[in-house]
Amino acid sequence: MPKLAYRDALKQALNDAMREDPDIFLIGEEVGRYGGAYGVTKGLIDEFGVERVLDTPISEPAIVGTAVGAAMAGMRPVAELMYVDFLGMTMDQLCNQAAKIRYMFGGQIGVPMVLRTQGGTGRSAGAQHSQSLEAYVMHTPGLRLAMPATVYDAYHLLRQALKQPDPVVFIEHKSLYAMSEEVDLTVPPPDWGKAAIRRQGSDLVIVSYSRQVHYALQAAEELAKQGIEVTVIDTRTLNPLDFETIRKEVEKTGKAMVVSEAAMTCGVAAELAARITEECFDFLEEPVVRVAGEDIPISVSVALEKHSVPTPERIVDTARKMLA
Amino acid sequence: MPKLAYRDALKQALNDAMREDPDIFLIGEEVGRYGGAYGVTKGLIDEFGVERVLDTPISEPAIVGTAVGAAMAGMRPVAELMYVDFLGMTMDQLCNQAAKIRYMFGGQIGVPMVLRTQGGTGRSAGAQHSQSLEAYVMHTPGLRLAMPATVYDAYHLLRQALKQPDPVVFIEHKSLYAMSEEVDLTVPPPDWGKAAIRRQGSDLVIVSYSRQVHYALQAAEELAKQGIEVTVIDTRTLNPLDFETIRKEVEKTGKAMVVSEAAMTCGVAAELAARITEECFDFLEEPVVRVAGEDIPISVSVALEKHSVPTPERIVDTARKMLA
Amino acid sequence: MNEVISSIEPASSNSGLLAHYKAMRRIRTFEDRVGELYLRGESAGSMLHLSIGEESAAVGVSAAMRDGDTFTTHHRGHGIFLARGADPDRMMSEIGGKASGYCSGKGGSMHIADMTLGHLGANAIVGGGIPAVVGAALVAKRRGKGNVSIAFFGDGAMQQGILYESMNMAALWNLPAVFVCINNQWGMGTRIDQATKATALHERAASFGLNAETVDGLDVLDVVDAATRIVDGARAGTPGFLAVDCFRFFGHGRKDKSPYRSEKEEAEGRAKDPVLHARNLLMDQGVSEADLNALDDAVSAEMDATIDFAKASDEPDLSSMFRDVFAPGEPEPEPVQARIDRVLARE
Amino acid sequence: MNEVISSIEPASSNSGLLAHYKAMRRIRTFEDRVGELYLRGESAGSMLHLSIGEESAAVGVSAAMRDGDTFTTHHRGHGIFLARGADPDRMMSEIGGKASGYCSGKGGSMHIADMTLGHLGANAIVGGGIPAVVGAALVAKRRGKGNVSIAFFGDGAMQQGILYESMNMAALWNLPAVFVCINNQWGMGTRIDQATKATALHERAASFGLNAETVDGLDVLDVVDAATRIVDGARAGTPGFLAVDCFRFFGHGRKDKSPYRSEKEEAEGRAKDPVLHARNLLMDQGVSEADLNALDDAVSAEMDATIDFAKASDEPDLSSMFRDVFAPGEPEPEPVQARIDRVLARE
Ligand SMILES: Cc1ncc(C[n+]2csc(CCOP(=O)(O)OP(=O)(O)O)c2C)c(N)n1
Ligand SMILES: Cc1ncc(C[n+]2csc(CCOP(=O)(O)OP(=O)(O)O)c2C)c(N)n1
Ligand SMILES: [Mg+2]
Ligand SMILES: [Mg+2]
Repeated sequence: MPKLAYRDALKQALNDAMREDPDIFLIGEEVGRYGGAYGVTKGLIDEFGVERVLDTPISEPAIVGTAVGAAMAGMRPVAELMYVDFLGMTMDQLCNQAAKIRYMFGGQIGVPMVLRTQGGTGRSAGAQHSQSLEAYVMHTPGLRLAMPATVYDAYHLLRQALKQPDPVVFIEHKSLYAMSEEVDLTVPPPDWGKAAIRRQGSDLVIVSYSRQVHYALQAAEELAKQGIEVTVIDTRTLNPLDFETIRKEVEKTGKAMVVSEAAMTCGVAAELAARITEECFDFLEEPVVRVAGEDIPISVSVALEKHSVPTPERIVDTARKMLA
Repeated sequence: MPKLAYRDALKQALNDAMREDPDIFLIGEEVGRYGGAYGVTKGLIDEFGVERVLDTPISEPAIVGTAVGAAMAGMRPVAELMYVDFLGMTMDQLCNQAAKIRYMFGGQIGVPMVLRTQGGTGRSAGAQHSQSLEAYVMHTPGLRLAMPATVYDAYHLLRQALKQPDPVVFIEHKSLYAMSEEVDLTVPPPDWGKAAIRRQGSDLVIVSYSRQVHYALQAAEELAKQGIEVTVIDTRTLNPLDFETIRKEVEKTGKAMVVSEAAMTCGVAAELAARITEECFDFLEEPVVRVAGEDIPISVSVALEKHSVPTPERIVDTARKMLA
Repeated sequence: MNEVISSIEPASSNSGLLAHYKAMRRIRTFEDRVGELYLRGESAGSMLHLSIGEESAAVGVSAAMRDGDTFTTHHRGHGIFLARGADPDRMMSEIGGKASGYCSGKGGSMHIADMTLGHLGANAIVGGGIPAVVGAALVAKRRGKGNVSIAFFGDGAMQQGILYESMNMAALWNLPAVFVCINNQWGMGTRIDQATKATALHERAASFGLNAETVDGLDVLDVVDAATRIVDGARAGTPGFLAVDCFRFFGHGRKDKSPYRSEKEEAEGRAKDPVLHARNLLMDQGVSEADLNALDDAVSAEMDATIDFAKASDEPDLSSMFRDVFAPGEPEPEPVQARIDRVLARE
Repeated sequence: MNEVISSIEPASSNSGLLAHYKAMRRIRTFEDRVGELYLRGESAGSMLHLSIGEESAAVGVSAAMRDGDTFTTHHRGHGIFLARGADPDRMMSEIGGKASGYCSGKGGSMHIADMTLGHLGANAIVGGGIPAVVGAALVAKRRGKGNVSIAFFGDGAMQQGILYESMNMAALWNLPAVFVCINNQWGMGTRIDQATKATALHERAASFGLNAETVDGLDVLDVVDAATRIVDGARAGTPGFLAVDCFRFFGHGRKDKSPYRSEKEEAEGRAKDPVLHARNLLMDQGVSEADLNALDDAVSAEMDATIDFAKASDEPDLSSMFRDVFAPGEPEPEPVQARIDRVLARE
């Protein structure tokens, strides 16, 4: 099977979708001539021209607002926010406009746009370029949220996002762009909103998404050597959230850990832990444990950055304590 | 004892603090001549002049950014955001700048500013003027968060916020401004960050804050008539969070409900429920139940608005089911 | 005369003054009625912003628009929507938070919209609706039907940064976008010269490369002329900006008594009445007062009926609460009550 | 000559060209060294933006500043900080993410700051540091010591709305604030004329009521003159804007090869070298090449030492990770590990 990089799978998805749907266009900073800060859109401007790949000024609020208007007017914009850290400049257009328009207007119209961005640590990019802000999005009614962990999902979740009738925030992980996997994109994808069980075990369930899924799988390998078998669930999307899959697995093992790179307090791990607890309470032998990002900004120092978010070692250590 | 309105207690706090500390100044839209959209700052411009009560253009991002710069330069700004719903325009300045400056700069300097704003439902103000966005703030490392429920706290929490070395987001509730209580402001306040036990019971603990504390107390009254005694905890601040008080009470009853007006998913209720569960797991006879806002935008329709957030009736009903 | 009275078609740039007068009168009367409804506490929403005094901006710019053009408005947009042909009954019931309203009672005065008329939505965020017209103009340009997209906003929004980002993009891409600032001199209690040193508003837009003008809103025909220049320029590929000078007759909200304005300023401001001005011009042109009274009465009757319609309409059904968060066919968000019941009914 | 060589005091507006030359040379050489450190993979941070080609902006504006003035910079701010008197050792070690750096290794190149020199901070958010100078200028005006606050940013930031909000407030309140746009013609792979139709950048600022000029950065003395006019105007209560035209010699980041620029443009751009230009002027004025070489060598030695200093410095201790989230004395955030252990050790 051919090897494909996460970065290239995303480009492939945009390429295929744009060929299928003439109303799809890209709009963002450096998405054209430069090819994207992380090279995801490289070459697409040659393929589709400046009419469908719009390089913009550095005006995040207006970029998102322009996408909202274009979506209402009948096209399907893919706006790119170079770093999810810039979300703070755009949250009025994203959360007060895009997310609420269908509802406020009584269902007259939707906003079928995709906001592509990337987050997470791993490049020593500092406090304003390394955050995991998915909780802001997950907390906002009206927004869909997808966070692919695999090359296959990078392609298929983006293709599916580009068919959604409502705004989708699509958050890639900067440390996964270079990851290559042998992948057959022709295998039909699971339905939009379905979680994936990446590994099946009997002792403990780990629920995660994005880059941390790989850390969980690395930890699972190590734990297996020590005789501990864990199930690893990749939620793939956080809205919709496939809770049924989580429930089934947790009810089997009675033990659950949630792993997220976002700051722990009021983060995605809090929601997953609260939800698992309220829905699976009688099955739980242990409290759901949150292995999440620290409640601190991310340092540019490589050493500090590494320890600001979950590591495979911490996942292993925590699992062993849970099963001690 | 004299009766005082929540709105006037806030004004009193600003007035007293400004007299004590010449470096405190107010900056925001309509805080001066108009006296504030909800009348909180009425008259302060006459008392302190245009030098210390700055009416601004409608430029939320720059208002918060100006406060950040003034705080770094040695003064203590109280910036006002007319509605917490406008946070989305200011989150870069609040979350990437104010919240991270001390850390990014290695502790060289802090940002001792207060961002006063108000949120919540109750005025049929629609989807963009009725939100409860405290979770965005609570999730952001580096920010303090206070949400007063009582007239006494409106005064004392604001006074304490104005003594903090770090940025404090101070969220009032639009439906509490007119609330009057008999209050003796000369009673010394509990330490900053301490929760208050508003009612002591033996059957169930309700943890809440802001307006929902009153709904919880109304519910407690009704429940008492039905022979159910509940403890009502008002966290008063969400950062710092006084978890020890919550722990002690929950361990006594083994049952806990969290009540928050914010949307349920990834909201403050999720954090409180997750935290209580992980810290008090062995004491819990029931899952912690979340009575929170619906995951929908708020309608202008009075009928729909009322049912978009917790009501005393729902709290009563839920408590009865928990104790059935 | 009669067909003018009966027609509620939007006036076009070559409609006569009489048609413009009627369009303005309908706005004035609608706002009077909704103001009464509000003062009687019968409208939903704690906020109601009337466009009385700004009728020439709504009607004058609307006259330069055509079918297929789109627009966004602000929190004071009733007049523009009416000028574009809105059904006042459904407006009134929406403002009343009733199910028969344009947005099924979910939006209200500040979130009213109608895709069939190109109304991409009012907005409760000052400046919030501005960038959407850049996107709509982008699409209009693609579709090649010669349509424009117009953002209406107040002088206060001139201090929102997103306006400059939006104008810059529109200029950069030669989009058929127009930015109309209805300068009623006030933003809540802040007079324009208390919000900026640069009160020649169009100069800012010009510095970004737009066709930019300021026009006095007293005479609706002047607004029609200026708007036609600016809008036609946008259709030809150069985005435009138009500031229409007028006066906010009432307070910021209907209950605001504007204590921050002097008697003198109030008097001078209200003297600049575009509706009265048009009426007088018509009489100078020989239209009889009787005819004008008849027209006014017909409009009053039409608008009185909107109140009855709104009152007779139902509140939205609670079952509609979880609808429209996502598209039809998508699962609705789970109600908190359902979650609680499932959690507690688990045994 | 020697005292000029040995001094690292910021050059003032009446320092001679030699002092300005030395200040620019120090920036050029520092950037060369940090670029090498980065290319060898020894600097922290995946991003490094060099100000080579922009030295006259940093030195020229700095010359118009005085003690007590404050400033914010952007992601390409090394030069400005050096011009204001930064210790290159502590800069280099901060960029290397070392504990001995200005920000204890937490900030790096894009978040370097030094309150003792009035540096309110570099910023990784384009435009993010602009409004802070409005606040700092507000305080400077209160304190009445005649100080100004200056925001340095690039041409790309001209398209960020917050700049216009900030300039408007500064003008409205007559603040001693200055907005300096270092127009190196490019924002990543976007040339200024691909980001806006309005390339006469100062006209936008003028339309908001600021004193506004554009100056060619080739000759540092021209920049000194223009900056002195603008900064002195701000001290007198009229905020100013200055665009300094220059060229970004390297890629956006040090590793970017700028494939989007033509050979011709690269060559023409690099021909506008303010350091070389000053050097030639000095020789025309009779300064011997030998003296200039001696000065250059002294600067090289100084900057070589910064690399050794950075290398010899330690990584920050992990114990510093939870420090500085809140003020000293406040409880630090609970580490996730501690929470987990407490939760699991409960029995
Ligand atoms: C982003 C934002 N800031 C502040 C407000 C509160 N507000 C509503 S209307 C208004 C004044 C707007 O003035 P202007 O733009 O001139 O419109 P006008 O009311 O005069 O029609 C303000 C400050 C808001 N709704 N949105
Ligand atoms: C808000 C924001 N948007 C985008 C970026 C990514 N980015 C970093 S630098 C840059 C170009 C800035 O150009 P300019 O302002 O001219 O500064 P220069 O790099 O030329 O010094 C961009 C787009 C960012 N850091 N912050
Ligand atoms: Mg106005
Ligand atoms: Mg540049």
